[in-house]
Amino acid sequence: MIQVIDVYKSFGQLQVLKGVNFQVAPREVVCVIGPSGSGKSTLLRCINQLEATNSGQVYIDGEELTHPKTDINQIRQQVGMVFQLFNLFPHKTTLENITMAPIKIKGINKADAEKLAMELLGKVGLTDKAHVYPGKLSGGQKQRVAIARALAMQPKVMLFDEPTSALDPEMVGEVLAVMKNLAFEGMTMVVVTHEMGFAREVGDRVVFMDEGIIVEEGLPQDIFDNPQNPRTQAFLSKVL
Amino acid sequence: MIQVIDVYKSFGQLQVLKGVNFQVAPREVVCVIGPSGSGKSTLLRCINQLEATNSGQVYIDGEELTHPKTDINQIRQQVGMVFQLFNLFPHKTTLENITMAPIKIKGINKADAEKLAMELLGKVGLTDKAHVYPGKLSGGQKQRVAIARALAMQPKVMLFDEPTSALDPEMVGEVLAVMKNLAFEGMTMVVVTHEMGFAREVGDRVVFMDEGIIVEEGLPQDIFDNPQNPRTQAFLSKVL
Amino acid sequence: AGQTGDQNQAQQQQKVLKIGTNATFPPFEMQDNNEFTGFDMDLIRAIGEEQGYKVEINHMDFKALIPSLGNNKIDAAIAGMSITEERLESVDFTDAYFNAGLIIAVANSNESIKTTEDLKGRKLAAQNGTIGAAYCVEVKKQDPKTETRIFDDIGAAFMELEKGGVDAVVNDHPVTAYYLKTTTSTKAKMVGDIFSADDQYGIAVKKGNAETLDMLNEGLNKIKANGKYDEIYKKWF
Amino acid sequence: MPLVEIFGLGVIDNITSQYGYKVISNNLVYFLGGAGYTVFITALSLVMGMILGLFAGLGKLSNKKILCFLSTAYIDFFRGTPLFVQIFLLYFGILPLFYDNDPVTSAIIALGLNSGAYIGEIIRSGIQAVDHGQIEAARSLGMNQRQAMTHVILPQAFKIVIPPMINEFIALLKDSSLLSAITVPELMHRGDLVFANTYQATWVFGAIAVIYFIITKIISVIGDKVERRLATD
Amino acid sequence: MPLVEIFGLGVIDNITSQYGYKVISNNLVYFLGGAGYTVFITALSLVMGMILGLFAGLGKLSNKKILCFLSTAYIDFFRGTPLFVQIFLLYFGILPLFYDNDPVTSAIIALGLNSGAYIGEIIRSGIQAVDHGQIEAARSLGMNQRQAMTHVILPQAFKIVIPPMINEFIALLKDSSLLSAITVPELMHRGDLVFANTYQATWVFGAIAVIYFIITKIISVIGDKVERRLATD
Ligand SMILES: Nc1ncnc2c1ncn2[C@@H]1O[C@H](COP(=O)(O)OP(=O)(O)OP(=O)(O)O)[C@@H](O)[C@H]1O
Ligand SMILES: Nc1ncnc2c1ncn2[C@@H]1O[C@H](COP(=O)(O)OP(=O)(O)OP(=O)(O)O)[C@@H](O)[C@H]1O
Ligand SMILES: [Mg+2]
Ligand SMILES: [Mg+2]
Repeated sequence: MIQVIDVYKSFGQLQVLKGVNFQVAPREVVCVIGPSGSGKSTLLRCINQLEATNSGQVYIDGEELTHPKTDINQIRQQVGMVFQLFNLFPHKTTLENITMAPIKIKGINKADAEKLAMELLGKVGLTDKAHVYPGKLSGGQKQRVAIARALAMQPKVMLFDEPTSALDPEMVGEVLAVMKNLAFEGMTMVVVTHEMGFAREVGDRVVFMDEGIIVEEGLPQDIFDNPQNPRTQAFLSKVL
Repeated sequence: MIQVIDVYKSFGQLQVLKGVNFQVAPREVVCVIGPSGSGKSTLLRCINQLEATNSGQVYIDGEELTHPKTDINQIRQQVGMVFQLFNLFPHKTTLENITMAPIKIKGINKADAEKLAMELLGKVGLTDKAHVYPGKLSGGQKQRVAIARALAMQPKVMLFDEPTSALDPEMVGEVLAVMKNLAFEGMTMVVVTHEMGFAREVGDRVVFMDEGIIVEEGLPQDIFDNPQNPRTQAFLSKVL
Repeated sequence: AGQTGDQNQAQQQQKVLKIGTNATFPPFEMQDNNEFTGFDMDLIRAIGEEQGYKVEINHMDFKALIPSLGNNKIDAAIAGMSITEERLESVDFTDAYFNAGLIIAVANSNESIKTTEDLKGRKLAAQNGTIGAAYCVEVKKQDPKTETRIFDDIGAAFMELEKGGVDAVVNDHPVTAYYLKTTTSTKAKMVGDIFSADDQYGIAVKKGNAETLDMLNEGLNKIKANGKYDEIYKKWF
Repeated sequence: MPLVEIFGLGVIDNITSQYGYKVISNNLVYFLGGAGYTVFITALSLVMGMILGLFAGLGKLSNKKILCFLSTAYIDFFRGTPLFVQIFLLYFGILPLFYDNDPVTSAIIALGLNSGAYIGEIIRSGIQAVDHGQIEAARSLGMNQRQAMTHVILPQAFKIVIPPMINEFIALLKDSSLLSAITVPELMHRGDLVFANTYQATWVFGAIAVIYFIITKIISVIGDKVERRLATD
Repeated sequence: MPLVEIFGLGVIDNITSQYGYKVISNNLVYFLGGAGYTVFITALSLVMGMILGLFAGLGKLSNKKILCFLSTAYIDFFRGTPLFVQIFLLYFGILPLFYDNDPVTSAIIALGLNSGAYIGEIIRSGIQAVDHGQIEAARSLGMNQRQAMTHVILPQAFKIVIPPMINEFIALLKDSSLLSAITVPELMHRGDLVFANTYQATWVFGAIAVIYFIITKIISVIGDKVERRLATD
């Protein structure tokens, strides 16, 4: 589904990704963990080309995103992304947040878009908040709307960048529950997270990044209970 | 040490504290938990009168802070406070952050203030960062400097408002370690926190707040393992 | 309906003479009840009438008059403009239509300035672009201790005199006289004789615009000959 | 405050204050008519400035080098020279090349071009003030640059831009007093004329100041209301 | 661009361009001297404006009602009326009550008072832009309001305030051209004088525009440098 081949990325002098290789199979849930600044967000942003790569290739469903002729906007429609700080559109209601892209980009008519949006709101448990502006929602509610917004484009892959780390603790659970559901329904997902419980329970595979490379990857129980690399061990000892 | 008697506080129409009663004995470590918006920060800020109370009294070491004649600046020197977002002074080095208040307020000479500051930096493990600006520190390092800054006024009480919730997970440990040390040295502390492990291990008492009142308080093991009030139970079930 | 059509036609056939002025120079040009009045205004209207033109007057900043001639926004400018050699490099002037001459104005209490000689080393005010201003600069050349303040309008120069900021205002005699006459409570007076009688006003046209220049000169001669000029002169002075 | 000054000055004018008072009362309607011109011209210029400013602001942020350069040059020139000189050069130099220009349309064009430069900067910084996460979210949904701009960034920049835009309106209104030079019959022009014929500087300019002050005050009060209303959604 | 305009206008002026050129070259030193006055007066006014602005800005934030009212009134009045009117009223009306005022000191006072109002707003919003957590941290250490202000808030507001302050400097520099009306020998006044003797409007005012543009450009380049240097610590 996703293939990341030997990707390099630097910001000015700072080398952030130093040759990352990485595959995700259809319906697979991959959790990416690692210390702050290790390049997790950058990797995710390279996958949907929000950040242009310096070298290397990224394929999604066989199409090369890094090819100059690729219509990147077309492909991004198939890749949903959920951000740490939600990034809901504050000037639009919940419903409008969800229907905007389908209407404006896909040209779906408003009624159909709203029908789909209400279904998705049902899925994330927020049907009653359809006509509320984001400013009135709690953090957990915002993130659930953000997930619904991404799903409204009916993506093949979902990318999550620390979707719960800006949330108050009592709201983490509600967002993780939505994500777990999504995984069980068979969505292909890449999740950067610090929620080790979620990674262990829901992840098919865990990837540990440090200093711009993938240091270790494997089944959750292998990584958590029996990390091989000393850097992985050091990180997990601080976090668990 | 601290007595909070029947404190009410509202912001405009919004009643945030609705009659809070609360004591802290010398050398006691009290952890305050509760859902977002329940008034935990407001309570802490009323204790050192960063927020004026509407009614009720606050005493520290027998002095009534809520009395109009009290020199509040005098008393605040004896009450250290640590914020969620660190609030270091970005235009000053680490050392200057720590020495500023002792020099400017207490009139201590610079050399003595710096000697004390270096001791405190040693205590929080950051001697090598003395001449660095906050912008160059990691979150965990910033918070440790903030603790040292508060300690430099040699307070009798320390108030912590979610000191680790803005930190990357691998940095939480280093800050909690410093706090734990402080507790063992006998500092009187009030800690608003979502780190239940810390509350259980270090707290002498846990206070659960919800909707502007103290719903339940007791020994950590009692609260965590055997909460009496249904609201406490609901909250803990989400968070633990 | 036919009648109004004829009228329109008649108006269109009458040639229009677009005149620019700066109506801040009484009694030559000023504004009264939203009408432009003054010696210059009456004069140019009389010339226009004589020569079969409908005169259209536009007030503008003094600075704007010459560029307005330059790009034909106006056909001629009449604004108490003194004819000087330097200016003749940029515009053409008609024959002189008024011989102004300068006069000194001082505060009522001032007894020390009586003649032009007494101006040296004093603080002097004048209006920019007038012969008075040129004279002040000349005095300053003779005695560098002299201070000159050249204002955009003559009104400001008189106010400077009244507030005691300068010792004297050097200005065209008719303008100063008119000022002292109309503002009865003023603290100022005229001293000495009229001097620099070679200060002559002309009507400016775009350099090289001989057609308009000749037409204006012709009109000026006609009204001087038929007594119209004297009539206007008497009305204002 | 202005009243006190007028009073203080009336004494200095050394003229019976009755005369000054009469000058003002005789000319009040005339002045208010001038104020009408002032507001009318300023408002039209502002509209033109907004359109130009939108292009200039977007141009300065564009990654097309040439657009960015042109926008920057435009903004720099009009912000870097005195408005009076711009009015003068446009009225006499540039505009006559294009049409038989009259004072009022020239005034609107000159003030429009000038305010366009300032509004360009306002819009640029308004756009940059919108959280970067917003454009990322829009792009990640598959919107192209233009769609993200029109549906997500500009509507949010709009709110941010309201207060500096009101300031610009007020600044422009006051700056329109410079149009006096090219015979636009606005408030200051009429003040100049009345002053020149009455020598009542304090009364005339005092009254003019009061009128400007009232207009600017009205604009800023309305501006505050608009701002508050927008803030609530 | 200005050169092109001068050229374009030179043609329209219908004057041999040689004469215009001679006027400029003969007066260039005189103009540059005027530019010296312009910069000098603007700089002194800015210093005065900063002092006044600091008081007005702090005053507007003060919880003493009277201070707040006075500061607001001062700021509103000077921002709400055209500078030209202020210059005129101060020069002829107010200042003569206090001393035998001359054009240059009056100019500095007038521009200083005017820029003080603008700088007051800049400082107020600069102070409000400092993160509220900073004052809380300072107060929680036991600093009183004044200590928190001087040691914590103002040093940080200072940086925030630099870019709008540079804009104000440039605006003030251009506005100083209005001082021509009270015979301050600055750039615009000298332009006016040379123009009145030669009637070479386009050449004279074109040259003046170029000189203003160069000065403002220099200030904004220096400003950018200062800003960048401060940003690095
Ligand atoms: N747009 C950018 N410009 C410059 N540097 C950047 C940019 N984005 C990220 N970086 C730098 O790249 C490095 C990796 O950043 P990245 O956000 O990928 O880390 P991360 O693993 O997601 O960390 P975190 O857990 O804190 O989110 C960091 O040092 C960061 O400062
Ligand atoms: N300065 C203020 N003005 C108005 N409302 C405020 C202010 N400070 C806090 N509040 C409101 O008071 C309520 C309680 O806030 P408080 O910060 O004490 O909650 P909390 O328990 O600390 O929550 P959290 O866990 O999110 O920090 C919230 O609804 C908040 O919006
Ligand atoms: Mg990240
Ligand atoms: Mg809180």
